[in-house]
Amino acid sequence: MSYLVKLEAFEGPLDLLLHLINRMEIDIYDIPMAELTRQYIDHIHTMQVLELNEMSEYLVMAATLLAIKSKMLLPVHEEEAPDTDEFVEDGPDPRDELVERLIEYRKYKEAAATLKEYGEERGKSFTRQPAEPSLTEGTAAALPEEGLNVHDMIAAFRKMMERKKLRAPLMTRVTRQEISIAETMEKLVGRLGGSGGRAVFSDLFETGERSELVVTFLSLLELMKQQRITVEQERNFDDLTVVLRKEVL
Amino acid sequence: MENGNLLAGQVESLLFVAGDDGLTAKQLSELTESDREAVERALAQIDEACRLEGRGLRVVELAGTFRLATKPEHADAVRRLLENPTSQALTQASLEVLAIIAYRQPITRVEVEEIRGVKSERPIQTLVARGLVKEAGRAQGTGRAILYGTTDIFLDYFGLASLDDLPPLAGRDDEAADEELDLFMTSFTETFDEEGSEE
Amino acid sequence: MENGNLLAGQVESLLFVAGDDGLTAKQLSELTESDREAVERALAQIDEACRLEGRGLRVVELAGTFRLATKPEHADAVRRLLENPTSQALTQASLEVLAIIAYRQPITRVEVEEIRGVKSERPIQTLVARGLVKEAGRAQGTGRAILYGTTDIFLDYFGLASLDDLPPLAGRDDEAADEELDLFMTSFTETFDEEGSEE
Repeated sequence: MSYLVKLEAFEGPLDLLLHLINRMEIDIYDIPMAELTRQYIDHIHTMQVLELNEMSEYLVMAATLLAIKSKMLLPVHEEEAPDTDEFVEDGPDPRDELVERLIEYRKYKEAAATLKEYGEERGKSFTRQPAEPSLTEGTAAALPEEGLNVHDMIAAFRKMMERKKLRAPLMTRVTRQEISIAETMEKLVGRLGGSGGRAVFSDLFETGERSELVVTFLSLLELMKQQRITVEQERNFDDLTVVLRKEVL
Repeated sequence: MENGNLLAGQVESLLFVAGDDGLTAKQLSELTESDREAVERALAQIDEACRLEGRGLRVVELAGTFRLATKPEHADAVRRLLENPTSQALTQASLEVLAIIAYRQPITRVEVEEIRGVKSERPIQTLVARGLVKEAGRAQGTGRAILYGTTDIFLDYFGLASLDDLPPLAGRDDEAADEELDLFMTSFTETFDEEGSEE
Repeated sequence: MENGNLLAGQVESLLFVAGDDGLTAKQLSELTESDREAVERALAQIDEACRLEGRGLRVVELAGTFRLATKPEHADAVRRLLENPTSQALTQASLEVLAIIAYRQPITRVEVEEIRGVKSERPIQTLVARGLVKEAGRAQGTGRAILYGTTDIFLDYFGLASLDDLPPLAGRDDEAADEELDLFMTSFTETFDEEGSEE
């Protein structure tokens, strides 16, 4: 479990590299590639649990590190006919591009931290919803002919949700409507029976409210435990199908 | 009293945020963790300060709750704001109702009002008059309330090919929901494991 | 000036009614039928008066509009009032993506991913769903990838009057580095356009 927690602390290969560079206390402009590559690869070895998709990004970076490391091991070619002056151009440092990327990424990572602080400070000030125009006489709500889009609508909805939080009863514990698991289990069995013994998992959640979601989910787990239902899935990430076991019908 | 000023500031903040709902002296006292008398002194202090000509607000007490309201002498300016058709404030109610109907259709007026927490008859009328919303049948059960749904004009107005094109609403809660579910799963698996081991 | 006080009162009333929609100086000037300078003096006067300890409010400029808001020092009391006070925190991934979009807008998803070195589709979706980020046109060239930019909600969320208020990006980049970066970005985009055209 511990490495899982560690994993979530990184936002990708660049983040991991910055972490290692920081920990190794090395100059980002003069990275000891062999050591960094070793530590990086060590680290991703403990990350085997990652989704393949995410893992591939770490692996591509590992390959890049190895490529840079090997380029640096190659002897520098003497330029032929160095007629200009005695200094031989070494060519670009193979690390340059990586360093650029790291610095670029670090810039935004730091900006993200600053923004977070701004957000926290802003979060200490509260405004209020605009006064309800319906409270004043004779002001019918009118929609402008143009200039509104779906996002305005969603923004309105979001504002309302904020306001709803505000209007929630004060100082009284909201008594959550208890939906019993036993009841829900029977309801689910009934529903499955009514639809030929099968139903798509996600269809079993009716309102999408969190309490309903949790209770339905618990009930399904309990039904599985009691072996009254089974769950099928054709392929990874397909919708689950919940199947009522024949003997229960 | 130094504390008196701090308390008055807190009370003004609270009244401001509470808006039309207002707050009782008891609620204010709980929220500020101060005694009732101090709260009442703070209310009087705010009211007094509001009397200055440079202020636009006043404290009103209605049915035992205190709230901030605009001064009557500024009614003209306020009316201009509320009547101004380009003002966002005017469209807010209609947009809210429209969003609810769009995502939850078919839905009754009462259900819309439950979600919004305020009467919504007029916004619905406006939306119907505008052709953005239409009757979409009747609800089952007693009363057989009218169900509302969106129209093709709605899709056209918002440039949607179909209702499937509505952007997902859930987004905002996703992250918290995920976290909550994770917590829940952790405690659940523990319970489950314990139960399992008893067998 | 006597009128100044009256105007300040009107402006405070209007800001109160407008709530989190806020009002621009221009709107305030129209609504109060006063000139712009007078409105700005009134705003300053209100803000000044709000500094007293006995007051709970202040004037803030967010996303180009002026609003009344509670003082940060009363946050605790106000949070006790709000049922669900801690507004959903953004994840580190979302914050990073948001920072990149804020400073580099308009920018495509692929460019964001290039900077972060990881897929960023989900954080972008979350940010769009939360209204912090919106589509801001299409990139030129093959694919015509969506360009993303920040919204007024973004400015509000981080307490910014405008994008000019974004804190300067840290970093040693002088102009030379910028140029280098541009070159670097150009070659990237080229690579990507090639990749993109395969899709």
